[in-house]
Amino acid sequence: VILLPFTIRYRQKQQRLEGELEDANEKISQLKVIEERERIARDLHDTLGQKLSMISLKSDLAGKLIAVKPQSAIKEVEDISQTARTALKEVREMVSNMRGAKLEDELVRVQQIIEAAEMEFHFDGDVQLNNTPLLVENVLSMCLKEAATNIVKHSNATTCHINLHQTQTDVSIVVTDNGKGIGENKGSFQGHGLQGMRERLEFVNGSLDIVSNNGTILTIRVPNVIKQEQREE
Amino acid sequence: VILLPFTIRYRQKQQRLEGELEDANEKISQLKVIEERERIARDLHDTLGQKLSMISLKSDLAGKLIAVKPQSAIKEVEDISQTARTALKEVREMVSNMRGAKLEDELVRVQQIIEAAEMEFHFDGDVQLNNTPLLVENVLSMCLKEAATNIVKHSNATTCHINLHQTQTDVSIVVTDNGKGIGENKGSFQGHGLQGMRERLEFVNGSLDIVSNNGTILTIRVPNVIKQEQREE
Amino acid sequence: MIRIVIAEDQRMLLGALGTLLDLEEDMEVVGQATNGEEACTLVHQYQPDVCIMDIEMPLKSGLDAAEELKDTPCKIIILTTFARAGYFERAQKAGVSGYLLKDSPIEDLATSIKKIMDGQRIFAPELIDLAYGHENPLTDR
Ligand SMILES: Nc1ncnc2c1ncn2[C@@H]1O[C@H](COP(=O)(O)OP(=O)(O)OP(=O)(O)O)[C@@H](O)[C@H]1O
Ligand SMILES: Nc1ncnc2c1ncn2[C@@H]1O[C@H](COP(=O)(O)OP(=O)(O)OP(=O)(O)O)[C@@H](O)[C@H]1O
Ligand SMILES: [Mg+2]
Ligand SMILES: [Mg+2]
Ligand SMILES: [Mg+2]
Repeated sequence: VILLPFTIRYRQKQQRLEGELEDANEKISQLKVIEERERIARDLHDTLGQKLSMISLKSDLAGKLIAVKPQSAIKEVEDISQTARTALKEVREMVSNMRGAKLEDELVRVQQIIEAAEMEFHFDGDVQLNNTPLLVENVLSMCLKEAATNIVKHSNATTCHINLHQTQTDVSIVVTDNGKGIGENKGSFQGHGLQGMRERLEFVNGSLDIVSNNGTILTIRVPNVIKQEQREE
Repeated sequence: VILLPFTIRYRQKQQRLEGELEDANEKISQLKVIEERERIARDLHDTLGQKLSMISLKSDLAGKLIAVKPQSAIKEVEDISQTARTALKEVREMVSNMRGAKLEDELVRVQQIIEAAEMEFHFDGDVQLNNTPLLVENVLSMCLKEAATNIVKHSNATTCHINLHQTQTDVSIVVTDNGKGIGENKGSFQGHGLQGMRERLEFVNGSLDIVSNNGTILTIRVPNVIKQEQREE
Repeated sequence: MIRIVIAEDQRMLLGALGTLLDLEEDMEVVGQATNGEEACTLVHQYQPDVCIMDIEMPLKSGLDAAEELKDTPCKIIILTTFARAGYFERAQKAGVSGYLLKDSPIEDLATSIKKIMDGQRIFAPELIDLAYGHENPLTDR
C-alpha cells in the first residue's frame, strides 16, 4: 500500500521525461536541418557562384577569340571545361553523405567501391575508434575515400588491403594495392586528391607516406592529441 | 527498506529510458540532416548538375570545332555563356531560398506591404538580432508577415507601428494598428494565420498576446534560450 | 565500328554528346532518344553495341529501361551527375556495364566505352552510394 504512491510518482516522472525528451528531440532536429542548410547555402554560393561567373566571362571571351586567335580560344575553352568539372566535383563532395564523416560508414562504402571494381577487399583492425576526436575522424574518412577512389581510377590492382591500427596515442591506416604503383609523378601531383589529403592531414598534425613497391602503400597517421592535452591538464 | 529495490528499479529504468531517447534523438537529427542533403542534392541535380555537365561537354566540343568549323564553335560557346548565366541565376535563387527568412528582410517587405495599402508605417528598435537562433528568427519573420497581412486584409487601419525590443534573454515584437480591432472572434479563429503563429511560437517556447483596444495590439515574444543552452554544453 | 544509341532528355546535352562521340574515329551514333521508352524502341530497332543512358528521363527512367534491356546483347552505360541513395544498387541489379559521370572528359568516356566493349565493367567511384538501411557488412565480422 505504501509502495503505490512511489510507483505512480516515478511513472509520472517517467512519462514527463519521455515527453520532454521528445520535444527536445524535435527541436534539435529542426535546428540541425536549418544549420546544415545554411552551411550548404554558403558553400554553394562560394564555390559555384564564383566558378559560374568565370565560365560566363570566359565563354564570352572565347567567342570573340575564335575568329582572330583560335589557339587562345582553345585555351579558354579548355579552362571552361576544367572549371565546370571542378565545380561539379566540389558540389558532389559537398552533398556527399554525412555518413562519410564516420570512419565505420566510410569503410563500408569503400568496400563497395572496391568490390564494384571487381577487386578483392580485405580489412584488418577495429573500426571503432576510441580516442579520436570527430574532426580527426572526418579527415581520416576523407583520406580513405580518396585512397580508394585513386585505386579504382589509377592502379589496375586486383586486391586492396586496409589495415587500421590504434594505440593510445595515434591511429594509422595503411592502404595497400597490388597495382602498377604510383610512379615518379607522385611528387608533382596533377590532380588534387593526394594534395588535398596532405593538407587536411597536416591540419590535424597527421602525416601521409607514399611507397611504391609492387603496387602502392599509403600510410595515413594521425595523433590523438586533443584528448591527450585534456588528460595532461 | 522494502521500498528501495522498487525505487532503484525505477531509477534504472528511467536512466535507460533517458539513454535510449538520447540515442534516438541523435539518430533522428542525423537522418533529418541526411534527408535535407538528399533534397538539396536533388535540387542541384535537376538544375545545376545538368547545366554544368552540359557546359563541360559543350566546351570539349567547342574545342574540337574551333579549327574545323569556327562558326559552329561560336554557336557552342554562346550556348555555354547562356547556360552559365541561367545557372548562376538559379544558384542565387537556391541560396536565397535556403537561407530562410531573415527578420531584417522581412521588415523591408512588411513596410512595402503596409505602404502599398496606403497606411503609415513606423518602426522602432534594432533590426539586428543578437542572440537569436536562426530557427527562432525564421519564426519571428513568419509571424511578422502574417501580422502585416492581417492588418492589410482585415483592419481598415491608417497606421501600423512595429516595435522590436531585445534583452539578453528575450525578443519581443509589438505590432499595433489603429483599425477596427480584432473583435470577439479572436478566440475562435476562422483562418489559419493566428493559429499558425501560435503553434510555431509555442514550438520555440514563445508566446502571442492579442489585445483589441482602438485597434489591435499583437505582442510576439520569444526567449533566446536555445542558443544559450547550446553554449553551456 | 562501335554502334551507339544515346538517351538523354536534355536536348542540348544529347546533341553535344552525340556529336562528340560521332567525332571519335571508331564510333558511330546510330540513334538518339529523349526518353527511356524511345531508348528501348531504338535499341530493339537498331541493335546497337552500346546504349548510353541518362537516369532521370520522362516516360521511363534510364534504370527501368536498363532493366528492360537486361537480356539483350546491347551493353548499357548509365551516365549521371550525382550519387543518389539506392540508384547504384539498382543499376548493378540491372546488370549495367558502366555507371559513369556525365561530365567525364570525352576522352575518358571514349576509353571507357572501348573497355566495356572488351567485356569490362566500369563504375565511377564518385557515384557509388549505399541505399539507406543497408546492412553493415563490417560489423558482421
Ligand atoms: N593507387 C594508385 N596507383 C597508381 N597510381 C596512383 C594511385 N594513386 C594515385 N596515383 C597517381 O597519382 C596521381 C595523383 O593522384 P591524385 O589523387 O592526387 O589526383 P587524381 O586522382 O589524378 O585527380 P583527383 O584526385 O583530383 O580527382 C594520379 O593521377 C595517378 O597517376
Ligand atoms: N489586425 C486585425 N484587425 C482586425 N481584425 C483582424 C486583424 N487580424 C486578424 N483579424 C481578424 O481575425 C481573424 C483571424 O485571422 P487569421 O489570420 O487567423 O485568419 P485570416 O487572416 O482570416 O486567414 P488566413 O490568415 O488563414 O489567410 C480574421 O479573419 C479577422 O477577422
Ligand atoms: Mg585522386
Ligand atoms: Mg491571416
Ligand atoms: Mg535527365
